[in-house]
Amino acid sequence: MVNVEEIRDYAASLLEKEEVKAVLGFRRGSASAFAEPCTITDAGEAASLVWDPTCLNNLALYLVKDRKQQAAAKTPDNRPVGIVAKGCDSRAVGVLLQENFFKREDVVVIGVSCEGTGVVDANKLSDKLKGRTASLITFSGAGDINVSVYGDETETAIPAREILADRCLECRAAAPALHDVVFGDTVEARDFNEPFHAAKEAESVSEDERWATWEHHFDRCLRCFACRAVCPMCYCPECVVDSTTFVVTLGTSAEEKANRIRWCERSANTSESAVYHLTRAIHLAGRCIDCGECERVCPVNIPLRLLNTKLEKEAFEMFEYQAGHDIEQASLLSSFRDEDPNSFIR
Amino acid sequence: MTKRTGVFVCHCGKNIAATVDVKKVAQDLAKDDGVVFSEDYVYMCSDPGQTAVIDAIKDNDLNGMVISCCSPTLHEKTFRDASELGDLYAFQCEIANIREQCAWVHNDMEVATEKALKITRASVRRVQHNQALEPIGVPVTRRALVVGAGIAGIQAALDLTDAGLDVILVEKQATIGGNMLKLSETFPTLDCSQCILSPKMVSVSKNSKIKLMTESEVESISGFVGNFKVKIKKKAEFVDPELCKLRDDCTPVCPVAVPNEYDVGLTNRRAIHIPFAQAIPASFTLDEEACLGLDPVVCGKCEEVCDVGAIDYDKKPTVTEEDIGAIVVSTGFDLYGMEHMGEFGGGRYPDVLDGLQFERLCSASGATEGDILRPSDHKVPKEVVFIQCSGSRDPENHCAYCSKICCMYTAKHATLYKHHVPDGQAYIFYIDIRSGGKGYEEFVQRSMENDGVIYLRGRVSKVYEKDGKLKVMGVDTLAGRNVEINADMVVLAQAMEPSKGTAEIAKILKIGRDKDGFLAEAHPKLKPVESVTAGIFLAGAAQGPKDIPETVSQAGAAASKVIALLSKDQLAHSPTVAKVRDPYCTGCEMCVDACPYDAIALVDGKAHVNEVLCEGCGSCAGVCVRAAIDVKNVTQLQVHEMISAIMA
Amino acid sequence: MEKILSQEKLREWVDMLDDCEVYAPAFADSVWNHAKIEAGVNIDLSHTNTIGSVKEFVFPQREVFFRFEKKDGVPVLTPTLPDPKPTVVFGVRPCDGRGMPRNDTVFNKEFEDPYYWARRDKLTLVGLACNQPHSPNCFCQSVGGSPHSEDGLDILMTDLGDRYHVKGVTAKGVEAMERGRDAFDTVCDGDQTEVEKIHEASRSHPQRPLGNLDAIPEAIRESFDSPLWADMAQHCIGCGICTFLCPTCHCFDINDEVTSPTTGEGERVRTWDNCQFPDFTMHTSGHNPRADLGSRLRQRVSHKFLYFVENHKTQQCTGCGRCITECPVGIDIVAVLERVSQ
Amino acid sequence: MSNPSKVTKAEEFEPRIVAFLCKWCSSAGSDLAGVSRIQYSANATPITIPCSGSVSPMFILSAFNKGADGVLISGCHPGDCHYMEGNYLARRKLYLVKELLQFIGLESERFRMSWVSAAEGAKFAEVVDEFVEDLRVLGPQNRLKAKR
Amino acid sequence: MTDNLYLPKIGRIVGIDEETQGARAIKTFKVEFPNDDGFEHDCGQCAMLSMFGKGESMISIASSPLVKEYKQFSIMKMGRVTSAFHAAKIGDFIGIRGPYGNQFPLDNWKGKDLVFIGGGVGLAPIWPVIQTAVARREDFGNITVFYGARTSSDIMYETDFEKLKASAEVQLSIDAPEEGWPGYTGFVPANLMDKAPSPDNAIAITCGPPIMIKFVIQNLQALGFADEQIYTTIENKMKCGVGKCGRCNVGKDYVCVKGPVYSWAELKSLPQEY
Repeated sequence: MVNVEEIRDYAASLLEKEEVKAVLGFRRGSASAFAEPCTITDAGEAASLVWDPTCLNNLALYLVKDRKQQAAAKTPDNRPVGIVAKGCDSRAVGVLLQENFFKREDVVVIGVSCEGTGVVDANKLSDKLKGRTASLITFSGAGDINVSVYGDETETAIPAREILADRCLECRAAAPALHDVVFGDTVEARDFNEPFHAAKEAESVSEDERWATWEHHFDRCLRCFACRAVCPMCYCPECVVDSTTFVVTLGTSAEEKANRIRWCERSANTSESAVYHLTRAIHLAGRCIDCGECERVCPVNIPLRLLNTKLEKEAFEMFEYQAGHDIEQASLLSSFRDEDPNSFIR
Repeated sequence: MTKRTGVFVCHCGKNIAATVDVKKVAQDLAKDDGVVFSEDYVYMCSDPGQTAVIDAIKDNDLNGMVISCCSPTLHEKTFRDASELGDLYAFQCEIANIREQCAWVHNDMEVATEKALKITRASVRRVQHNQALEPIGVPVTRRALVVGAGIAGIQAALDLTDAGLDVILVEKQATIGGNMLKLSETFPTLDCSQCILSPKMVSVSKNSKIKLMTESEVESISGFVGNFKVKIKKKAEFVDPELCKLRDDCTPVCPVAVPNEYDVGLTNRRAIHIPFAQAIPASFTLDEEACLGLDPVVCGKCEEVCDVGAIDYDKKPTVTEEDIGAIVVSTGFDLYGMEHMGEFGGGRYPDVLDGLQFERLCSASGATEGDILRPSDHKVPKEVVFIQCSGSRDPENHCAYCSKICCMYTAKHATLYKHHVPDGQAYIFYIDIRSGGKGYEEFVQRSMENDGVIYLRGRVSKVYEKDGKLKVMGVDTLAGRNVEINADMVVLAQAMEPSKGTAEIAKILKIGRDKDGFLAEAHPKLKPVESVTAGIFLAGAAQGPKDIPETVSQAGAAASKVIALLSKDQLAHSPTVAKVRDPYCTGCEMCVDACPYDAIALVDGKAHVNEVLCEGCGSCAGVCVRAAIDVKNVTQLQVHEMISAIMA
Repeated sequence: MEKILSQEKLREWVDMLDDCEVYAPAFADSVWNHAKIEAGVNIDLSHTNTIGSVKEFVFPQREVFFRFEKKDGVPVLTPTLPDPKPTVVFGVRPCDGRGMPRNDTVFNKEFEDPYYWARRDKLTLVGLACNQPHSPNCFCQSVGGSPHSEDGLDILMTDLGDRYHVKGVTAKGVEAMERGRDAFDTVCDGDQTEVEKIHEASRSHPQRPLGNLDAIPEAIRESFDSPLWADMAQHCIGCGICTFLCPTCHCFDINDEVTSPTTGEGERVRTWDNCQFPDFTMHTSGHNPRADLGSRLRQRVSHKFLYFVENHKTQQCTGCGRCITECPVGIDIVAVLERVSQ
Repeated sequence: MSNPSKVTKAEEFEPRIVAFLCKWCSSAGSDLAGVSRIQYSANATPITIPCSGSVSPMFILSAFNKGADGVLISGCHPGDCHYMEGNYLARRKLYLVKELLQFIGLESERFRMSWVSAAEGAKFAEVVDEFVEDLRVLGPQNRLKAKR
Repeated sequence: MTDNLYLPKIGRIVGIDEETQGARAIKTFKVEFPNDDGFEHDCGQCAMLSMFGKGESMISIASSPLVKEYKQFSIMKMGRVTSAFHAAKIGDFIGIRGPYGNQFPLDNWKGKDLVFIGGGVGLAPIWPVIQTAVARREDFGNITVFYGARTSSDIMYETDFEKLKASAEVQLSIDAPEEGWPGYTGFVPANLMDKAPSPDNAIAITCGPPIMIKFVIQNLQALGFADEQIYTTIENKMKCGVGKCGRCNVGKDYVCVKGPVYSWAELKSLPQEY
């Protein structure tokens, strides 16, 4: 059982000893019952850190943001940053290290094991509450999650597995493998779902049903780009599909600007959104560590995680590749084996 | 920059114009953005055609040119050179292939024209984003590798050294010389094969510029034209050629006897042996497979008797890596196996022989010292039947192609037979006689008129043994009757096929093979000695059936190609190499891992391309999720443009 | 006009609007959103606020302005003004209703937007008063609205448990009620007082406070150069959720979408865009007047609570709370205003 | 063998295929088909690229977005890549693309990959003809096509 | 139907002048309305120009309102649309809608001295004012035109400048020394200080690169010009041109409607977001 006090003390000591310039963690916010990200730079603030099943965010995103800010800064502050990381979050750090985005010494991973549970899935909760907002979400410790609804303060206990995020139910590494310190026990036997359960279910239906589903979803996409903005792996200076950040340096010629490839249009059509989402999926192949952020932040609840886990499933089953597990390995797409599948080719 | 693109659509006589409305293609493209010139012409590759290209560029101040014609493998260079004469950069000229990939494979004018338009339009959109590139200069290794030391390889090697080049001559067998060694006399002059080959073999062994590696094979190759790195594996050299005094003390004591490949199995040899008296290198050699086991405990007799101590069972195979500028592949042929010729009793009856075996019977250096005797009972055969096209020109059961030399060597065999056995009778079953070549036809006529060889036009249906004779059942289509001959010996003019291992070497060197398994030339007419891979050339029967003079001339041709290539102190390396867009690169190293040539490395956290090592394969561009790397003139933008041009 | 409509008659009324496209809230994909009502489907008005606001009906995410093509070298333009069926949207929350007049102002002014008005003129909004706030992030009253505001609505319905009180606010609304005449009953005094009681009760629920609205513009103006903005935007991911879901955000982009590069055919298209995207204000030169997240958060807040007030004497925010509830990292415009006001 | 000329446009749907051919094997193979005058469907328009390994998934998505009924990618047989490894990289990458496209319900027949060597002119023709046949059965590709 | 404000009129390019070469090349285009549906404009106003398939770009109208037969635009090659313009030929068709934005209050300046200070392509927006002022010469006092370019070959409207000298004082400058250059060598603000025009009853109108404007205004203030006597124009990314799309929004203003012309007094009240 994770004792949040330990996390606070550790964070505080890191700041006191000036081993880090800041610690990325979670705190209670004003906006909802879910925890919100925070960046504490003063040991005193450590007391505000929380840890519970509402700590959804993958804070590795802010490691990326910090690196980018420092790279752009006139006087960069490249001191290490501490980060409270779940199993999946630590794998994100792993991929970023594998891709040389920063160095191991730049980050202090304060690992937290999800132990027997994980985090709450806002959509599953919303289904339970038929769209009403939870005002309080707490972990009972007895495999239940207590929820009370805004406007009706009575607490109801919901079995954890009913509202835990799919990725947590399918998680095989609830304890961060990559860490400087880890709190909570490594729980091996998690009698939840088999790996890739949701993706397997999604692919089990007929082709037409699959398309019906995804047409429905692509059609609803708002192109708010929250999925991309929240993804720690989407750190490209300029996205190849419908970027909202353009790389323009003094050396950028008018031709280069004029010739930016428009693989898809800004229009939120089924077709254009399909190109956008499929590109994201394939560009995350072997890089997605299943933190589920893309799916969580989607305002219209497109099950984006499925696209990524489908590919991670193939990577695992066909190529024995797991994203974020080995910092030294060559990336999925830039390596191959003679025994890779060949039968699909004429 | 304002795009000023020119388009030429070639009729290629009727080759393209017959199925593609070339005028329409040219006219439609004239309307496209940036196209300021678009015309069709009957033969673009002709002199007036090329002049038209040059003029069009100058008159219209073009900054891009598309020639819509045949495959770029044929005339890309032609038109890029022409473009340069028009003061356009060669790499601003692109070829649209509307012949091989359109006109020749479709027959509906409307449909083919539509497709030709798309193909050409795609090239136009591509060329409009081409950079004006200039070739990259790379140093050359002035050293050639010749694979296979038959007459072709020997000739090529000697020619190369005449030009002052160093040569590595690799031969799988224990001696050089190849199939020609086995021949007795050669048509049409009937001069002795060994008498003309041996001097060349000796000059190879005496030539300081030739590094001869027998019992060796090419294991792997890397690099590119002018700068190959080749790994060569040499079998363990159990007998040291330097020490061996050729005293032949060893063979008598060797307990193992195996068929002698040099005599095509007509005689046996020992495990330790010398291929034949005049072998080069002149040394005994130990057949690892046949030997009882390289282990003194088991046998070790030869080592005991060799008082110069030339034998060492502990020798291991060696692999050496050599820097090579260019390669000649001359791996020769084998005869189509007798076991396939069941209907003719091939492989079943000792007196049914293939052409090479008969050569050994006729040869003074052969088992019978030149007396033609039946292998079965060493009697002189009185009636000999020669069957041509045995295994050739028979798509259903055997090889589809004509082996080209059988007509001539069969006539030679029959003639030689008559010279050895004047009272004997030679019959030749043939489909037709192909005797193109200096003095060839006369030679065939002589065999009929002077030596009374009986030519029977027709096929043999069956050969079987009956009371000590070989019954040959055939038809004489001219006389229109069945023929039945009781022969003492039957000689099958077996088809030629690529030597065993041709497939492997082709794979290792990444050169193509044709449908019959012979090495593929880059172009059937215009590049007969070039392989599809730059810097690798072909000589001899490995490329297709041919006789000695042809082989020798092709070897000379290949050699001169290599000489021309290596005479430059720098080679032009294609400038269509990968280019990193620095601001987009995050240094994730995916391209570094993907690059097959180790041409990419991180420099200050960004990918950096070594242009000389880069072959422009685009594996890097294929894996970069940020599109931060591109192959020049095949950029993602250009492919995007081509896709939209096609789908428009 | 005021009427009473019993729960079970609602469907009857809707069916009488058969020449209109009728939308009502439906719960799908774990959210409430507007859904087209096909005949026979029952309507569930137990909804919290829909994820998308009603602005989508007048300002769709994609609007084709015109098609262009080349005829013998000369461009030919074909405008594509929409001509929608009359559209009735049920269950519109008063906060969304209040967004509409603000959008009207933007798309009217001296430059009238024909595409907007082609849709707007055919749109009838049937509101549903909020008997209690459905989210802790509701703050309609704090921005001068109310849970039963009629502003921008054509009809306001109030849930009386077994029946609805239905009030025609505009001519359009009254007309819609006329068409469903037979479904309605007349209002008796009891109903009237009950409605008032419910409305009063709904106002009494605590909401996120904004303090003195009138003081906010000045507070923002003074905080322009304050480090507060960067600090409050520290965890902003720069996505478009807050603005895309906002009932009053109206910023857009215009692009040419080429369908055939060879014939030069294509469409000029308006799509939603928003001030939180880095490229929104970026000049082609690369210079970006609002280069960082702080300045972009400041722009969003300033536009709603300062600039719009300066130009139109009212906030461009109706307190629907979507931007707070849906923000992936908990950025809370009310909290932001609180800090700015301090 | 289905040459479009054999049918009038009216009665049969003509699929539009974008075919990415590697320069060394498949493009040479289709050249050989030409030299051998093997007749095959004109529905596939070739784009010659250096190597199947240089194919970006974007090419495929873009082709479907622009209305391709089928996308063919053809390279050298495993072990025969002119660039040694390109086709192995392509195989892994395009396997994932294929899986992804199937996952979202694009008809699996629409994306095809083949190994065609410089000596396999006949095979190239077969691959194209088979593809065209299969696509005829499927009809037009409307799932990923931009609707404008 | 009310006229569709997003629907461009068709224009035809009837003249192209290459003003400057290089990476930031400038070309000046004369545009006619083949359908005779042209519009009137005032000094300082802009128009939204289309290259169909590429998009739109807001460009200030560089010809004087007095010129009716065509409109003139000087366009620097920057991105998608402007590159398309630079690739265009005489006779090509474009889209054009407008006029947009406010104007220089020329009528309020009767009897005053006018000091124009332009740099690079920044001459274009103030050029129509210069032309009009010269055409109504008697309405104004001294007219001085400061203009600076990187090199002598980068000077815009060269021939027109010759004509201009008849009715106005022209002060040309180039950044770096050149053989036989008659004018001033150095940056525009320095040239301004060098000639030191009097602020009395004068109006200064400046446009150019942001950095130039910054120093010109400092120097004008040093010369005694009041904020109300200084006018300039600002540019921001624009898409709709009619105050809706939000891009050009600075403070309470949509520059496309309230701008681009501002007195320094007005500009100071706006946030520095341009």
